[in-house]
Amino acid sequence: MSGVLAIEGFRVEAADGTALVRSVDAEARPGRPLTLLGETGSGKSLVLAAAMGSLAPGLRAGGRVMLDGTEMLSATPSARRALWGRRLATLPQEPWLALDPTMRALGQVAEVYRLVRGMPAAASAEEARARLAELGLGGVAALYPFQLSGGMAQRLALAILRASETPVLLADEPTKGLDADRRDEAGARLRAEAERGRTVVCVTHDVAIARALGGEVAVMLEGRVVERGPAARVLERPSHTYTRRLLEAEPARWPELPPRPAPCGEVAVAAEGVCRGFGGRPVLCGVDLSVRRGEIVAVTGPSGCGKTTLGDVLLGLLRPDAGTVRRLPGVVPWRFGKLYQDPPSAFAPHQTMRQALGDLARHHGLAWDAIAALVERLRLAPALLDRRPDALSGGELQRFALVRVLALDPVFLLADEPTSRLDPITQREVSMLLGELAGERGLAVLLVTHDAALAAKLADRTLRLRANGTDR
Amino acid sequence: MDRHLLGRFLRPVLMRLVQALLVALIIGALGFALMAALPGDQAFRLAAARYGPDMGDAAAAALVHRELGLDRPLAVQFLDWVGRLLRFDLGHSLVTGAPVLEELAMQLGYTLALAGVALPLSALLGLPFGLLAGLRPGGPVDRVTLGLSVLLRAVPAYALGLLLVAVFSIRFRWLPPAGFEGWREFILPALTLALGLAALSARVARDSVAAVAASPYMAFARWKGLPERAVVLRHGLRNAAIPVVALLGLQLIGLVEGLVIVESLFSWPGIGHALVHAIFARDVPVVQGAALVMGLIFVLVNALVDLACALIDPRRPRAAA
Amino acid sequence: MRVLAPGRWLGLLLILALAGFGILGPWLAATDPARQVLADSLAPPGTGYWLGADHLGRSMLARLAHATRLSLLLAAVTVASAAIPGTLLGILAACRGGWVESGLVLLADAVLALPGLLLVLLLAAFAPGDFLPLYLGLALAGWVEYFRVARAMARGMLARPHVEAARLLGFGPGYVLWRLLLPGLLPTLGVLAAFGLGNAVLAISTLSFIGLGIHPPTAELGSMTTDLLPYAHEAPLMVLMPAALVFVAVLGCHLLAGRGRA
Amino acid sequence: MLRRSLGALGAAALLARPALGHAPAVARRSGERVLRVVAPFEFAGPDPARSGHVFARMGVGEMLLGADPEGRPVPMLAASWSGSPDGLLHRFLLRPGVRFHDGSPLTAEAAAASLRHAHAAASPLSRVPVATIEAAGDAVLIRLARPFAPLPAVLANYASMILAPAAYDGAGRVRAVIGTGPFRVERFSPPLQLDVGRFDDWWGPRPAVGRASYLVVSQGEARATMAESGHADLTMGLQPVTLARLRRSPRLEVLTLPVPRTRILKLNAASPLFADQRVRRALSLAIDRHGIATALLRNPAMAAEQLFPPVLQGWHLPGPPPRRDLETARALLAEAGWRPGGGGILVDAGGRRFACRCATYINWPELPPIATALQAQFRELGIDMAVGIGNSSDIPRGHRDGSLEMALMARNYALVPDPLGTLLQDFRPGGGDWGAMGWSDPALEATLRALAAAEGDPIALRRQAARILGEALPVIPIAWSELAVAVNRDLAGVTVDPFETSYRLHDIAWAG
Repeated sequence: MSGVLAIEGFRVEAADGTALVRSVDAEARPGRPLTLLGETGSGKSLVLAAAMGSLAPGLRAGGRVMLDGTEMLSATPSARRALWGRRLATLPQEPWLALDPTMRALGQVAEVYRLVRGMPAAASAEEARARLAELGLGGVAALYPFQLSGGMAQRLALAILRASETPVLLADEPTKGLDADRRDEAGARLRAEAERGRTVVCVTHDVAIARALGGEVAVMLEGRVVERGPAARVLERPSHTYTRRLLEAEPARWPELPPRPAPCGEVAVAAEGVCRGFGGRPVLCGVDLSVRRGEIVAVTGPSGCGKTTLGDVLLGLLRPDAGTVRRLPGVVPWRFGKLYQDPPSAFAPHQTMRQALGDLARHHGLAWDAIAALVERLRLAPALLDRRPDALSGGELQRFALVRVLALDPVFLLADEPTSRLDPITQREVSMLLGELAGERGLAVLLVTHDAALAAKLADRTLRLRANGTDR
Repeated sequence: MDRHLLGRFLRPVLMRLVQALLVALIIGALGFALMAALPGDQAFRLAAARYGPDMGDAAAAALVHRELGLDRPLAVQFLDWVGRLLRFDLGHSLVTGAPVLEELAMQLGYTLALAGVALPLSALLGLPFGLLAGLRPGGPVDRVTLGLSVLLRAVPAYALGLLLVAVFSIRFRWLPPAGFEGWREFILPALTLALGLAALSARVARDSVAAVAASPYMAFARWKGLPERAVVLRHGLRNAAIPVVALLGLQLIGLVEGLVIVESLFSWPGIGHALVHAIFARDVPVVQGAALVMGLIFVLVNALVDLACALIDPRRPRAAA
Repeated sequence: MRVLAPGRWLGLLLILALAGFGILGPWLAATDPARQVLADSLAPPGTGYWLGADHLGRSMLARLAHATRLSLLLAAVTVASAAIPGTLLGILAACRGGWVESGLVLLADAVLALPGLLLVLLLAAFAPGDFLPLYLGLALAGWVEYFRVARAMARGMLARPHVEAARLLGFGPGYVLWRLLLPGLLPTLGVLAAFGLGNAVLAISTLSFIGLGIHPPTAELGSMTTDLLPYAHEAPLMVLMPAALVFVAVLGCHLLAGRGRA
Repeated sequence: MLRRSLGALGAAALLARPALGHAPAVARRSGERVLRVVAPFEFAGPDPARSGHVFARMGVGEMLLGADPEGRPVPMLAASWSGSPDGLLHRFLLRPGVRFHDGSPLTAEAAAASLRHAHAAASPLSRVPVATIEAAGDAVLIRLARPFAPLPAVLANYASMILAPAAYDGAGRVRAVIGTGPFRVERFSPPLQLDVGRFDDWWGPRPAVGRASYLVVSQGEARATMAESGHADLTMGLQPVTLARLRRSPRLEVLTLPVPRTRILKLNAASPLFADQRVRRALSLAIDRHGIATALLRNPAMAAEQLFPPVLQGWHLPGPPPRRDLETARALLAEAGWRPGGGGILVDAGGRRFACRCATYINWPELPPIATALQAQFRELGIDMAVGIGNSSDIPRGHRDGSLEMALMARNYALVPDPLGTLLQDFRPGGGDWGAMGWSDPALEATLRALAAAEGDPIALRRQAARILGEALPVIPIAWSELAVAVNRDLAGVTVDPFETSYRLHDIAWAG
């Protein structure tokens, strides 16, 4: 079983002549996976599409993409199609969208045996069951995709690809849309595929995946490969500045934050024995917590353990079923603020930032100058004020969200996964800012996050919630 | 598993059942209240409808009044009607004297026959265009169907019917402009109805096909190595059918409204025509009976559409909840 | 400002043209739409009448212009009376929840259980030929759509972080309603209303055509078609004119609504 | 009362073409051409009082007597008849050997029972002062409470149809049309279709046409198109505008016949507006009858300045064609105290505007346009007349409660072939629902009474009545009517009955 994918001098131009990818060279072979690492727009997905032979019709490609001697760029569509499912297969982005919503899990695996590999129905089902069991999906064979979690859907997609046993496996952003605690699993799964002797090519922005996968890494920036080499070397001793910045954006690699004065202020919020359930199901049970001004407390734990619920209870957005919540007395409610996980959804889509902040200033009788100063402090260009949320990046929006909260001189800030939807470099910037501001303004911050490394870096202390909603 | 299935099929049926009761109650109350409040003495109108204008005079009205007990208090008349309704007795037409149920059954036959021709015809006209347009969004077929559908939906149904009559009956004399005897009489009313419905179904089919064709699961099915035939048959058709079947429920409103107009235009002896007539004549039992039957069929077909959707779309109950 | 797609511009243009015709037409015709000269029965266009004269020798131009104005006005009033309460009730239901919402949803479901036309027919029978029942029927059958859309969207928006954020920032319900919910709802409701306007024009003329809408001698596009139908062979153009105006009005509204709605 | 379950309704719904209820279904003989009659008149249930017009016209049911083209009674089921000298006892001797469609013989008892049903229903017979109806051997005896000359004409009305005893249920309701005519009901689907087939045991000569259908098409334009395209063999109630076109069709023959139906304006003479005879005359003079007849009825000869058309010989008065005279009308109104006021509308001494509302209805499609024309014509005099198009029943109701001011209607003076039957209703003291309102005239009453009792010279009396009505104008005549029928040239032997009692299908044969 061969399975060598060689890319030489590959380039893509848009119909108007704009260069999207300029001269990419890379190679993947069995046992030596290839990771294309880069941010959205770096052209890495185009490389994958070219390898698959599914480049959009308007694009002009040049160079060579060879799969075991077949030139994919010049091959006829039907010739390329004949390779799908036999020589190469792709693990789609967001597999839960790529599974047929109206077909049970088993059928989606079994049809590969039946229709691609020509096995009889009973044997196909048998094999499919075995593949599901291998990936720990034995119990969900009769379920539909909508009944599966994101991680399960990805494993189901992998089971389908295992069924086709292609020598080459392409993976497009395998961690997109997955919770942080599922990302490591995805990397491990891909590595397992590579260890089974398949040629794995992975496109990602996630350094952790590249590290987990090993093999060769090509770092892409603006359509170019800026650095290429064995994963161990590139990820440990990057030579290109961009690679370095990428790596430094990982929370574990952040430099030490400037020291904050020890939290001395009064307790901004405190919870004692707080319980809260939804629809009869307890989510939080007997949690005690207090956050002082100037202190950052992180809450971590697996999905569904009640991290956000705890924050909302502290803010007063939810009423606890039992226990008590105390907030700093004599402080108006709007000085307890919140930062959201998905920055675009935290702004009214039809308002520009100037309108939103202007309304805030008017409502609370604040001077516009104070807000303008904050905008500047958070390193936001004044021109951005006249944009609507859909014209701003996640990082910019999150900083505007900070402006909005800080304008009201908060004592407490619930930061609910404030950086999980941001790209690594922005994530770092926003996190640093948060750290600085907590010290600067005597702000009590409750940081809700999946990311233990981030929590360790940023927080003064960490509360780990267990899956059953207790803090013990 | 069983609970899931029960939830999928039983709950929508139960909800529709409640809706059916609601319909009966509303139509009973509304119809009666409206009819009771109508201007003009009911007996006079009935006399005119029964005996024609020439014989519809005060003496005839007095006769009608006595015969039907219209001098009883309204509340008594209404309770009487509700009581009979609960025994599934819709009473007798005040105009013809025939049992309402019997008359409605006959008219319903005609209406269902017309709808039975018009609906498949609209599918035949609309779906292929929608399919072709959806496979090449933005292509020439798509643009032409979009244009035709927008134009067609702006033509009032009566004008469309008149236009068809002008062309097929008057200009070319191929088809009769009225009547309901044989298959030739079906064509123009059914076509009038079907064209209006096809304009809508072509768009829905187009959007559905385009969405499915561009969906990641169709791409994934191809990447799996499935032959194109299997991709379309196993993954495309069923998913594309979901909105189209759901549209049937929506089509039904258009169908009911279209039926009233087309039946009036072509003098088709269906339930819509009967309803319009009964309103003119203040034939309370027929108005209520016809509205009730139309409302209940509306609910029934919606329930069938629900079931069909639940059959082809496993996500249905969750989406509805 | 977001720019309208070309198709929607065309729709707006058509509606404005019709409105202009409705306003300027009577002035152009310079005659009363009820004034008749029996000797000029079915006079062809040109001969002293811009668009000819109908069977009673009345100016078609004057009548068409009056009918167009009537149709557009009545449709607009109907749509407004359906859209405004429907939207407000939808928002109320979404905000309040509880029995208020359950009650309103039940009411809406009850209205939806009947095809809208049935309701309009029953009400139109109240006083055939009058504006009021037609208006009431269309508005009563129409509010549900706005209610459902407004409620669903408002629920979605209320669950979105930006509304929660506004509350946390100290904004009151008034701000949430006027500055967050309504501007967010408006584009969708505008599409709905443009579509509804077209359908109201259609419904008014259709009901008048079958004799359950506005009665002659009031000039109305549907009943003008009925009136002139017997003369279709002698003056086909005149039968066509009112129907064509309905077509243009509905086309304009549908185009303005855009292809966002199936 | 039948109890049925909704289940039965559902089952019936599944049958696209359910069989109908009232007549025994007869297997359809295929191959034979069906004579298709297309008409605008809908029909209701099987009761002759409601739908008898269709059964009589299609030759299903027959009456004791018929009428000749002049409206004189002729034998039908009664072979002969005689009356006592005091005009109170009438004897109708039945035609022997007549059978009903169910095979039962026509007996005097059955005929008397049918007439008693008709007398109890809303029918012209119910307005006759009948004392008893009974069978005596082969004859039916009708005893009257007082003389009533138009009795034979009333018996020729469709509501006086003779049906078999089996046609009635226990409560006396008609449940099936079992008549004696040349055709029997094959399929009865009210309100739009009736199929009939030849009745082989009819007493007359065997009809040439084996099968016929009656189809209601309410749109005049659609009827004309069906005639043109050959989808209708006999098309009734053609609208004036379509006539010229149909006459050009090589496939059709168009027959027109004046019929005694007059479009009249009913005035509430009890209202202060119309109490003055000068006002009524002014209104009459203001009407452009010629214009209306030409533009809307397409026949200037239909312009009517008197109630009775020439076809009603003896009632019609010779005279000059009608003329519009606004000058005289204005002068008459001025004499009556109406002066021009604000907005060009007349006002009386008390400052009351001359504004009224005219009710009309759509059963006759020409009425709303005529009303609209009148509205404009009266406006020229300074009269503000609103038009209300509603149900025909608004007129008798408005008459009864006195709320009616003015009504435009079409009145058939040959509902029973003798106009006297109708006039006695319409112009009785205090007025009639479809005649005068708030107006009476002793001279007219005496004249009509004498006619009913068959006293004096009928010709002179009729003219006398017509003259009184023409001068006092309790109702203002506007236009007469003609019946227009399009006949497919495949048919031979078609004749038109001006009283519309029968289409005479039994006389028709397929040509060639």
